[in-house]
Amino acid sequence: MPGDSRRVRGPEESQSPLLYAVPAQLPVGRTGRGAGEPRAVFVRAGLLSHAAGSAYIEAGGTKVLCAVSGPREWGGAGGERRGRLLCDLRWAPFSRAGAWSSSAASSRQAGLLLQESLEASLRLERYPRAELAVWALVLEDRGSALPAAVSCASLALADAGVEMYDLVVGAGLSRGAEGEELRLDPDDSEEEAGATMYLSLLPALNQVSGLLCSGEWEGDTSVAAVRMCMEGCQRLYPVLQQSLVKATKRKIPAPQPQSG
Amino acid sequence: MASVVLSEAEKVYILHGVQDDLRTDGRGCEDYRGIEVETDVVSNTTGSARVKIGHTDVLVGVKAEMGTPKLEHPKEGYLEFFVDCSANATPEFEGRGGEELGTEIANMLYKIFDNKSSMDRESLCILPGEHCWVLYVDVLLLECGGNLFDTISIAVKSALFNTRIPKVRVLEDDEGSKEIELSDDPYDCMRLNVEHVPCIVTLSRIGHRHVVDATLQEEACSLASLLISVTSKGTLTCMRKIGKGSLDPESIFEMIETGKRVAKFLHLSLQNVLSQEESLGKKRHKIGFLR
Amino acid sequence: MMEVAEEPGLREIGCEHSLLSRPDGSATFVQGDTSVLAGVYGPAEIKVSREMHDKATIEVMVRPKVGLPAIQDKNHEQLIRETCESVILGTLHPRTSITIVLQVINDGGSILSCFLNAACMAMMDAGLPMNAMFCGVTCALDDDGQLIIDPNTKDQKESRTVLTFAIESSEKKVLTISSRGAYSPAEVSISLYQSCL
Amino acid sequence: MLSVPVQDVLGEVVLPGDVLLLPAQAADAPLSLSVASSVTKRMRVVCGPGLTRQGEDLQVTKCGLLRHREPAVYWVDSHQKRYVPVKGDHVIGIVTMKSGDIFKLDVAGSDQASLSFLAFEGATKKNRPNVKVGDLVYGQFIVANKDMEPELACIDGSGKANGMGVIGQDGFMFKVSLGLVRKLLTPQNDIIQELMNVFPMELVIGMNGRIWIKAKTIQQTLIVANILEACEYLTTAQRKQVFAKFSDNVQ
Amino acid sequence: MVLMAPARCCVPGERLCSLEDCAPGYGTYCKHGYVFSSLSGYVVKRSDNGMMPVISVVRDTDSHLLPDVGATVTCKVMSINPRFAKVQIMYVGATVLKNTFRGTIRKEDIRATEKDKVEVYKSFRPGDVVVAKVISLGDAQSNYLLTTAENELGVVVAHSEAGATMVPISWCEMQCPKTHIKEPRKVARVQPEFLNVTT
Amino acid sequence: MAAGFKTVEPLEYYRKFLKQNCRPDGRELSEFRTTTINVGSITTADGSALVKLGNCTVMCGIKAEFTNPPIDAPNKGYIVPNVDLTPLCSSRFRPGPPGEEAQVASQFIADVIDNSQIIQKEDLCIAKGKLAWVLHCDLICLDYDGNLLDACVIALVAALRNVRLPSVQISEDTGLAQVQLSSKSPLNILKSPVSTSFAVFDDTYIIVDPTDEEETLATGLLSIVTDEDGKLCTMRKPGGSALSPERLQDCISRAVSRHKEVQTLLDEVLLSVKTQ
Repeated sequence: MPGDSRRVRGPEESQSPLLYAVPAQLPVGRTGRGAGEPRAVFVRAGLLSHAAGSAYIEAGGTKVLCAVSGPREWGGAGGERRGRLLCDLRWAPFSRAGAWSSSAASSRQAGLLLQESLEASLRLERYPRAELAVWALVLEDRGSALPAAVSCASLALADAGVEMYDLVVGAGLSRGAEGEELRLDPDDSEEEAGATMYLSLLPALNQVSGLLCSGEWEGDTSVAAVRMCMEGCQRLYPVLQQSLVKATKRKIPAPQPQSG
Repeated sequence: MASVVLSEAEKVYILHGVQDDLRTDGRGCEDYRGIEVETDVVSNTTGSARVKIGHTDVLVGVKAEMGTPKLEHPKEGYLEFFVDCSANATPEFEGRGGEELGTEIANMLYKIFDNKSSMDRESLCILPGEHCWVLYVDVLLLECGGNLFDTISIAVKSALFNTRIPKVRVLEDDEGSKEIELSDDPYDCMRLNVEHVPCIVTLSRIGHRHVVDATLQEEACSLASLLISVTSKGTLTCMRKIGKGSLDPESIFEMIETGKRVAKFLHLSLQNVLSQEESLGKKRHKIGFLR
Repeated sequence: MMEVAEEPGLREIGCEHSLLSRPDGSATFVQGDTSVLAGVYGPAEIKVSREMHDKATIEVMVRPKVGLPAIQDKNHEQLIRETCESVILGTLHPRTSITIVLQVINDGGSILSCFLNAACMAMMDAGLPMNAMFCGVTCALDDDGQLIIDPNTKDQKESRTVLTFAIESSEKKVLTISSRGAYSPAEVSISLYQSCL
Repeated sequence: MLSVPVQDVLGEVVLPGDVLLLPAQAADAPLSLSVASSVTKRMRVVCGPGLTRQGEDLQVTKCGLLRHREPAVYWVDSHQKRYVPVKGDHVIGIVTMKSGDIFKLDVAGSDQASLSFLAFEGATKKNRPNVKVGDLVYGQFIVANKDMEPELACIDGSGKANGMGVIGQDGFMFKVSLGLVRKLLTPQNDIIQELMNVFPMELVIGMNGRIWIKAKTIQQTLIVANILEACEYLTTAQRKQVFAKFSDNVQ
Repeated sequence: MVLMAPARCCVPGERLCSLEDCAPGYGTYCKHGYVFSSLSGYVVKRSDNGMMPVISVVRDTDSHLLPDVGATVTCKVMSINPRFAKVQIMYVGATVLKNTFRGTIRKEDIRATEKDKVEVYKSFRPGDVVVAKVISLGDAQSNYLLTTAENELGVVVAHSEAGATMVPISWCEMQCPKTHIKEPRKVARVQPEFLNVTT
Repeated sequence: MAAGFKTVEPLEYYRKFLKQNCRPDGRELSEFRTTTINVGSITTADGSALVKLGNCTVMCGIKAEFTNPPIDAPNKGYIVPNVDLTPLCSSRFRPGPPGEEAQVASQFIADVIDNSQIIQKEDLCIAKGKLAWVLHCDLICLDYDGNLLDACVIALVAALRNVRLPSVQISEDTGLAQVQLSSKSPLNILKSPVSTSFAVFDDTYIIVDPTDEEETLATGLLSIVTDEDGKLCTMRKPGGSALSPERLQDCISRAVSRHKEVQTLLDEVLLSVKTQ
């Protein structure tokens, strides 16, 4: 693997001690929050000094940091008038409870999902022949990292002063293997258990920009799940707005009311 | 997806056509193009199928090999998917071009099979923890005419239907070491139950309505489309929105309804085509080009 | 105080100029049984993406004797590149590239100082404008403080510390330092003084 | 700081980093050094290739032999293979590209030189010189400094070619080090004379280390090429001996 | 030009007002008859001489992140050749650009008078700081096309061979204070507010 | 127009400040930026630490795993450091495999670990020749603002002291490991090295803890790593303007004094984590 020759050499393969855990770790149920209750969220925008825009989100144990490098020059294949969005979503090697993995491959696919969710909200035609790059890093994955990354990336884009139709808010839910109860904002043990659904929404325009669900969905439980996800997004929206307003006030001095 | 560049006028033309439920090739919004399914086209595979929908042409080969079960599921076999977008589909897939689309489709296939009901994996297990059957599903994309996901999922289902895995007996000789004995009669083989294998239905949104089985031109003027994988019983095993645009919730619910309805009908017709071809047995005449 | 052993025996040093025809400057440098071959191309054509408008872009490539270049080679490349950049007058040849290729013939200890000396000789052979010369010196301190100049691989393994200096010819100041092992500040000045002799 | 007065190191090998103290000129003569070799009424020290100015003294930047020429011109004669274009140098260029009204030439430097089609003797808009890609052109640099792309011309100030232009076809061109070319082109050097009377031939020497030779037969051309390449390391005595050996077996 | 409401901070997607009240300005878009904000910044409502007030969202002084056609840009000359000079655009108007963009000044765009007798070497040298105006975004492979064909455009800061900052003495020459050598440049007639940059 | 002058003539701008022995952000030449350390923030890692040196932010996460020990040293475990410089922290880095600066930083950290003997590799061995720990130490730079090496070394030491490893026994019959996740024990940290970086400005001024701008404008960089008993573990000066031995000595003395500052800060933070 070429990567190896450019990193400090370690042992060929190594297993996570959790596989040999005695007594086996029992998956702890959802403690202390209702089915429809999302986890406590901490959001902060404009925290990195060098990036054009940046944002950091903590949903329960999941921590995601995102940076945007502002409209850059891009060759522009052919007479492409619209700007281009480039997304990269990466998991830190220590972010998952299981094995250590410097997994570069899965990040390309995750970046694709993130791009599809964000592209709908950006006014790319205002940036002809330029390229916007979003770099997201999951520091700790305690469940539903993808929706947290979507919200964090959209906040970072707004903080960078990119023209957007609306912020994009992400939410996820999971359903126990056999139980019918839908649980909003699942943590990592609930995520593996059964079916999961992730949705990203443009709250002001009420448009769904990203949707991904796996596992079995009987009858119209999928419709109920979509509605529940949209509610989750609407609940998170004011938190994002407030943190963005605070960041904008801190970053940009209010224009003095000029007279005449 | 392989894309074709349309001028604005052509897009508006298609848009208005779809508005009053009439598409450029005369189909309604929920009709499929002519689907040709043919199984057992490649000799040295355990199961193979070729499916052609309009101009889209896909060939799937399944190879069953003996492997060790995964650590997390010792009592089950598993499937491995590999999608190869060969350059003769479109020049775009030259070199590494087709790789990204290939991995995207492969991930989608992993997702739709990633549940209990769609595929009975326990039957693939020979010896829990030691030996199991691994089905390597190789998808080869011969021509791109739009609506890749549906074609590939139908081809995979037909190939799995056509798969014949030789029966295996485990002999316990004296000092306890297990020995696997393959039956020599070529016809004594195990068939997979594909009844619950899901198929993907792609609904592309054009203007205010959505269409099924979009051609390349229709895909070019659709900003967003919804992929739904539905089993014959109507349970939805995976759903994903792809494309640059966004969808409003109501149209998503409509699309799910249409998707399920179309899928039920698709499963029925596919099932009886396969069983009809199976019943012909030896004397069916081969139309595939590979003969 | 640490006293210095008898005259620290330097391994015999050999150097040969312009032995390769293709590069603009080439030299091989031998220290005991460590020998390195260096080739210099420059000032030559450069890709627009890497060109600097006010000075030459210097690039160093270290090729180990066997196998792919590893991280330690990349570390040496940076040390050598920065050392060369500080002596070469790059402003005289803006928007050009100067490439220095170092091939390890045999590594018998103190490889970094051999790299530095070979690079300096090859640059001189290529006639690149420089405002000073530099020479690489490696010295090792074993457990009881004995100082060995230009140690071979055996000395290096046994010794507690290995320090490599690049010392500039005009004012005998230190250009580059790279060290391995724990040592006290006093020992640094002793080894520095020794290597300047 | 190895600083040493200039006189006692003349003709010696100097290393980059050495600082040369200038002889104390008459106090009042302000020493303003300029790279351009223009001698005005006040005593000016001119430093050529291999030397740069550092405050009041000269600093050596290339290793080689320090040379001196009256009245106060110093330079270092160093061994170099890579040619750096200097204005006024005569060089041999290989035409690599023809684009619009200029030709691109490879002059073994860091970037390609350009040659306008009008820079030939008697060339006008309609009567263009027939220069094909791959031809050898002997020309002079009219623009050459570190900021600009070098420009060649095949006519001198008065519009005459005097020897410049496209070189004939079937000669042989080879590359030697710049030091040897300078040695051959020094006026009091007799290597060329001796060679001429041994083998009558056409000879073009470019300052960028390229030499083109066309003797009567291919065999003689190759002999001359090898002799010239060997000249770099032969002492004058050995060279005389080699010439003697050839001159008798040719008659 | 009177600014009515004290500056209110808004977020992309926030509904500002309906189309009847005011026209959408910079940083806004309209949908279903309402004006929405497309930037996070301060709402500024300007109504000039009683006409429909124009509502726009402003981030900092003039926050265009891309050099657009007609903008005055300041750039550094990277390389020159007989046909054009390649520059790196550092900032647009007064705002510093986070990432630099590549630009080209063609020979015929250097000077308004006697276009064909202009010499690129006599106008710019690598390392000079030049004020220019964007004339086009350029097509696929070439980058922004700039021009210095006005008196206020041209070289603002230049270094001489000796490295000192040169003083402009005429519209086509600059002199080095140390070696008194005159070097030909296409000099910009310096506006008063730019003057302190050169000291 | 000061901002304009800063981008047009950065070196001139800096020289004006250095003449008065201060820097644009108000610090003296030998003053460090405010250093904040946060330990144990990542629960999925066995040990983690976040260090902010002014704006330069580095997160170190350590994950311990099982592996069989190397053949040539059956009683030793592994410690594998890796520095990641992604485009997230600064737009000068390209996505893809580690670039030159990331590799050089990784090599520097690996040298610091070997030279300063932070931990004995023998402590990482569980069963001689059969099973050993491998500590994957991943240092990810979140915000690049100069002086990456100092921040990385502090982050590594803080994370190592925060590591809690579960106790492991090899069961005789199955020969497999048994891991008690409940009883966790810290690593035995012998030394805690601290790195100090200097930047040299046109051979005259030497400033401590350079920011990103100062690093690009400096004509030479020097990094010195010292440990508790004043010994120097690693010294690295990649070329640049030459330093006389005397100036080198006062850099070393500044490094020793810096070591005390960081040592007290680290002990405070670790104490506050234990008391929670």
